[in-house]
Amino acid sequence: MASLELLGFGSTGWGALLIAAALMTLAVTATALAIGAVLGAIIAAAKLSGNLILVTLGNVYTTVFRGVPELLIIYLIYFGGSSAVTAIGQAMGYEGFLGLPSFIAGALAVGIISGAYQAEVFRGAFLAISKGELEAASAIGMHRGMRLRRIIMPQVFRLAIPGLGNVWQLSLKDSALISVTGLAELMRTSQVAAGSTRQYFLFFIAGGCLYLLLTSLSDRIFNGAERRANRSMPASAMGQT
Amino acid sequence: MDFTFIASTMLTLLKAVPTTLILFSLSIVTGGLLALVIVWMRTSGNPVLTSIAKGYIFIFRGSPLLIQMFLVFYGLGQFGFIRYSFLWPFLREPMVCAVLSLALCTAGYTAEIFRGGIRAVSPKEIEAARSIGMSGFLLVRRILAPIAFRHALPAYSTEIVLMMKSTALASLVTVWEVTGVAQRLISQTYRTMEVFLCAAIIYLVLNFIILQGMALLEYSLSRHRRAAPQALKA
Amino acid sequence: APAFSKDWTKATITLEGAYAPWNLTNADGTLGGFEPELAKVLCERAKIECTLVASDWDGMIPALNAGKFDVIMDALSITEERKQVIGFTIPYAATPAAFATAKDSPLANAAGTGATIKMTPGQTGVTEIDALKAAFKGKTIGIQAATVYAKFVYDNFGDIAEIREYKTGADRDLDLQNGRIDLGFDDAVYFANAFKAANDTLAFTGPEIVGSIWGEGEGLGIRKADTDLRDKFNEAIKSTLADGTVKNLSMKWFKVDVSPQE
Amino acid sequence: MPGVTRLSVRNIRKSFGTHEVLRGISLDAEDGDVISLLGASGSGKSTFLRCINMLETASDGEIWVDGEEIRMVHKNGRSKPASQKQVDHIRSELGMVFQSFNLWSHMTILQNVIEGPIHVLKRPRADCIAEAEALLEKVGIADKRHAYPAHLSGGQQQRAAIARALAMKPKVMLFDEPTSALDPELVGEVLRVMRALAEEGMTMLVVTHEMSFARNVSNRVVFMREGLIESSGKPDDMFTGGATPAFRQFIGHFGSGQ
Amino acid sequence: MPGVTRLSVRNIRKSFGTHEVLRGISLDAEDGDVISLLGASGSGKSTFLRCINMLETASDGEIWVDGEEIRMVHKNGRSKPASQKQVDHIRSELGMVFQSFNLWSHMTILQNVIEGPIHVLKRPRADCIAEAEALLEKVGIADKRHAYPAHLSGGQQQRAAIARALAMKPKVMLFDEPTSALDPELVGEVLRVMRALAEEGMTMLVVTHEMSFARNVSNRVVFMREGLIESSGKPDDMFTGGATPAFRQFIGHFGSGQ
Ligand SMILES: Nc1ncnc2c1ncn2[C@@H]1O[C@H](COP(=O)(O)OP(=O)(O)OP(=O)(O)O)[C@@H](O)[C@H]1O
Ligand SMILES: Nc1ncnc2c1ncn2[C@@H]1O[C@H](COP(=O)(O)OP(=O)(O)OP(=O)(O)O)[C@@H](O)[C@H]1O
Ligand SMILES: [Mg+2]
Ligand SMILES: [Mg+2]
Repeated sequence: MASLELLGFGSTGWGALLIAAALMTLAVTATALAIGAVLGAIIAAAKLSGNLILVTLGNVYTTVFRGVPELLIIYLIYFGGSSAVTAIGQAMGYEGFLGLPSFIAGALAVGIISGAYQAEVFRGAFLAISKGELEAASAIGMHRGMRLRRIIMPQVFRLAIPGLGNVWQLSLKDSALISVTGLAELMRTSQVAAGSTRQYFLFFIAGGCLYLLLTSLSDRIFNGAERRANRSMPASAMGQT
Repeated sequence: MDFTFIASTMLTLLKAVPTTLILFSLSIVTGGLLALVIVWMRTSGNPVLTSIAKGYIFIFRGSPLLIQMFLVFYGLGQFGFIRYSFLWPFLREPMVCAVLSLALCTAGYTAEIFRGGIRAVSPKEIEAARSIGMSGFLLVRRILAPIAFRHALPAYSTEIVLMMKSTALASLVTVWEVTGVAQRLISQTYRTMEVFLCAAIIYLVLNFIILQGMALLEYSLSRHRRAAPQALKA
Repeated sequence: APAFSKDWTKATITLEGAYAPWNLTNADGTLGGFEPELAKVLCERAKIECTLVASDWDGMIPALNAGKFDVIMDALSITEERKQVIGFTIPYAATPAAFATAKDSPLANAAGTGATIKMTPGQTGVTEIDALKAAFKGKTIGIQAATVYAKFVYDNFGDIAEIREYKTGADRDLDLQNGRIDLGFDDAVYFANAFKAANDTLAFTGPEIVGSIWGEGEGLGIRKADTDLRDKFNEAIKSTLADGTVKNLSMKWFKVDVSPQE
Repeated sequence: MPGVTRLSVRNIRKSFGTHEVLRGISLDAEDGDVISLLGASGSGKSTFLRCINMLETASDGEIWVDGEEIRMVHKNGRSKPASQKQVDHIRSELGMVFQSFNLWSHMTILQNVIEGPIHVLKRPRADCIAEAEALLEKVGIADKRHAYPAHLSGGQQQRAAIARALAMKPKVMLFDEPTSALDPELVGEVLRVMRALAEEGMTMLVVTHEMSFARNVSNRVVFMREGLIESSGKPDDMFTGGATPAFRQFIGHFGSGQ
Repeated sequence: MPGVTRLSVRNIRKSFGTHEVLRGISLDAEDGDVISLLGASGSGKSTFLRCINMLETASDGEIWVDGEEIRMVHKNGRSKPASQKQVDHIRSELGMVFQSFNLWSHMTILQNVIEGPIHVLKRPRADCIAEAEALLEKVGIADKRHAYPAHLSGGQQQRAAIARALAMKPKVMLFDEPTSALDPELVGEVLRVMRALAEEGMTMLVVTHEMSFARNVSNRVVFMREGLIESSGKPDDMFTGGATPAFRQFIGHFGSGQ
């Protein structure tokens, strides 16, 4: 069949390009998630700090970056970031245009957005920790940082895994919007293949399947992590009579 | 800044707000109901229902909405048996297809969010309910759902805001909502930043209202958790 | 745009790489099609070392102005609106437009099919168009949003037919096959290629329309400030039009001649 | 109708993993019986109560409540109740006070108490509220009825849990250390309430470490040891003459301390 | 060094909303003092202990631990500790056993016990494990050391909580009903452990409903009523001659029941 040939690895097959694109999507999303984890932890800490200024700043961040369409943020960073870099370059005597590479611009944009979502996930997980256990930690003289590291973080991590799984999914799909920067990730490559061959269904379904493959890989990782983290919990009362 | 341009852009975009709101509210309601069914299947303990629910969640969470919408709108019509069935008069309508694919997608996410809320309910409180003879729907309605909903609320408000932004994709299927109109304006004027900024302000205001509403709901549902012990802060 | 004087020995040209047959991507990732081959000749004649990069259509014009590349070559019609933001070379192509419908539709072979008519901007009272109006009454016409063709359909058929706007021509073609709409209107060269992908279930109906109504044609997009670069390419385009290079490439890729007629 | 067997347990077994916590326990209780369940920490007392109202599924054995057997199905080596409806019905006749209270955190104390009568028993709201307030008065926390569980002291939570169970007017009550968080004065108060219930014919199974309760209020004492009933009998017999050496050691502190 | 004042509390007050739970409490405890804190449910005993180690911030009053005053700042009508560092330091010298145990759910029992010594006191891991195992042995749950809290019985959790507090070797221990979930045999065991600690000079403040403990182990009894110290004195005086009518009523059950 001609369509199978189009998906294959021969000279007329798009297989190799599509797989490279899926790996690019994976790389850009993983980078974005890491950036977002750092930002998210900081913002969550600010929102929980009780300090009016920090709380307000945290709220502004999460409201803006969750409330504004992702595409606009990607545009702002891709174009705005380039102007900034060029301006810095000129100040240092370099003549000409300095671009923010599309991988970095894309990962940064998706990372900033994912940070807003991760902040909410972390905050929710923190609030779900038993107050009594925090008190027990205070009572033996654990200071703030240690309480965070020894009692809060392990439990936040456990309680946050399902939420982080969701954020990963979101970032995976936000990464599709980076196609406007010309980065050859999965969505753009599917569209290019569809436009070049005019086989729209074939390539959109192939692209969709590759996204599902990435999802099932990451689901496996998140499920494993969740099982490991939940071994201290009693069997949920849900399934029983 | 060209204020007359911004003002006229704003006016054009505001005219598309009702379309966005219709898409949004219809798909949230439909998707929410569908999510309840899926969560019920997912937690039923019946292996067949559970795998169907898992498969559903996997597919609709796992692939981009853009592709889903494309396949629903342009793909279904490729099948003769659909094109000549009683469904076609509905599926022929772009608005129906847009709401359908938005709802199918959000149902997958919402189901996972609700399930997370259910898992956060203390097993001890469920036991207490079972011990007085509650089970099934009564247990869900009186104990499980209120506590789980309270737990799920932050994640759910996130999902609602995401849906608001996802409506932007509906222009792919010829439903011209705010983002679609903005993109059309851009391809007429090429003033990307100005037009997008106007659109951003509209979404920001809509989402701000939603988030405030959800925060209010969250506050009113957490009376039992307020006045937390001070050790939290110290 | 960076305002440094440059002697233009090097330039970056962008195209989408997904708009066959104007430009497309081969399965090995290289770019091909009418425009990449023409670009090669133009650059040789202008003595510029060119790099071709693919980028997304949606961000192309702002990215040009942000300095990410120097030239857009992507079937870019020269229009008044675009002239506000970027500069253009003279056109290297100009294409006719026409209606398409399903082969088995009652609208197939409408009056004037096979003929060519010439129109100017704002022209009314054309007998062939009036005949189409009578035939298309109450039907649904699909167009690609924000194109010169969209404006034409609104101006001439807005009062008698329902008009539905699509983000891309390809989406519209699929709906034409699905039967959600009755007619499509677009660039005839584009359509000819689309029919093949649709297994020839679609066909032209009514006359081909040519002339200044579609503007000057397709040209290279270049930052307004870079007049010296524009001049170099203008010279190169003139020479490729004069010696028939454009015509040859056009016959190879489109099977018709799209060189702009005077 | 005295003499009617309200609760009958035959040869119950339960394991967690490889650890067999209950190793064959049988027990009968009639109308108005008050049975004290004594035993060392970890001997399986809580697990036994939880098996009776099916919060844990026993791996073997029979349970009869009010003459009705809880039907079980056995499949792939696991057991579960055959009919959820029957389980719900039986549970509404079995009251339970948990060792860790398990109040519903999203409801006030009053809401906790009226929840079951209104929604499980479908009784009129106004009646339920009136009765709940009387019950809260009886256990001394009427002034806290609009507070949430998290804002109560330990003893107040325990009394709320007792009121919640009593509001269901069950035929059989299962108490898991119902006075552990109470001061002596309140212990006396609660024991008085329980004695009155016994006189009205309620059957009670009480896990307790309160020897004075075992001796003075209950009419039978059951001593559990490592998942088995080591000995049982009338309180007077157990606490004086007929005790086994193990039981004597268990109550040693009580016997000598004061 | 007997006779050294380890803990000194001056005129502590605490309100929740409009409800004043502590209305001015003062107390001194020296090396080796074992003070029983008695009082009705809701009289403010837990709140008092929580104020001493700053889990609740008292609205008024002074707290001295080991000769050092916990410095407070008062701003906009709210008080808070001046130095978090000082609070952390003082807390590591104050052990606390909670009424509701509050074991860390993500750690095994052994991990719960060694957590403080290793990470707060920075002692060598191997030593901490050895000591923790000895402590768990002492309270009788050494076989459960690798289990998670959710898989333990009530009494086992309570003993783990006691071991966790003792592992910090604090100078002052605050116990909130440390034997409420224990059977008489274990109560005797735990009381023996506490008596030994007292002899080694540890200062203890024990909220309890166990009158035999108050009478036989402690060297002072403090009776709280509605947020105030109603009376206090040597156990023998309190339990025989010098008791106030309120205290007599409070222990009534204990006095007569057996
Ligand atoms: N977080 C809180 N918010 C509001 N009120 C509270 C809070 N914590 C305790 N209280 C109230 O303060 C009073 C004293 O509570 P506390 O826990 O100190 O009592 P207690 O003497 O320890 O009682 P018990 O013996 O029952 O444990 C009670 O009436 C209780 O309802
Ligand atoms: N969910 C569980 N998973 C594994 N082991 C468990 C679980 N629940 C209880 N156990 C174990 O079963 C044994 C009996 O527990 P149970 O709670 O019945 O004791 P108990 O007699 O009520 O003790 P206590 O007087 O301390 O409350 C204990 O050794 C306990 O560790
Ligand atoms: Mg127990
Ligand atoms: Mg207390």
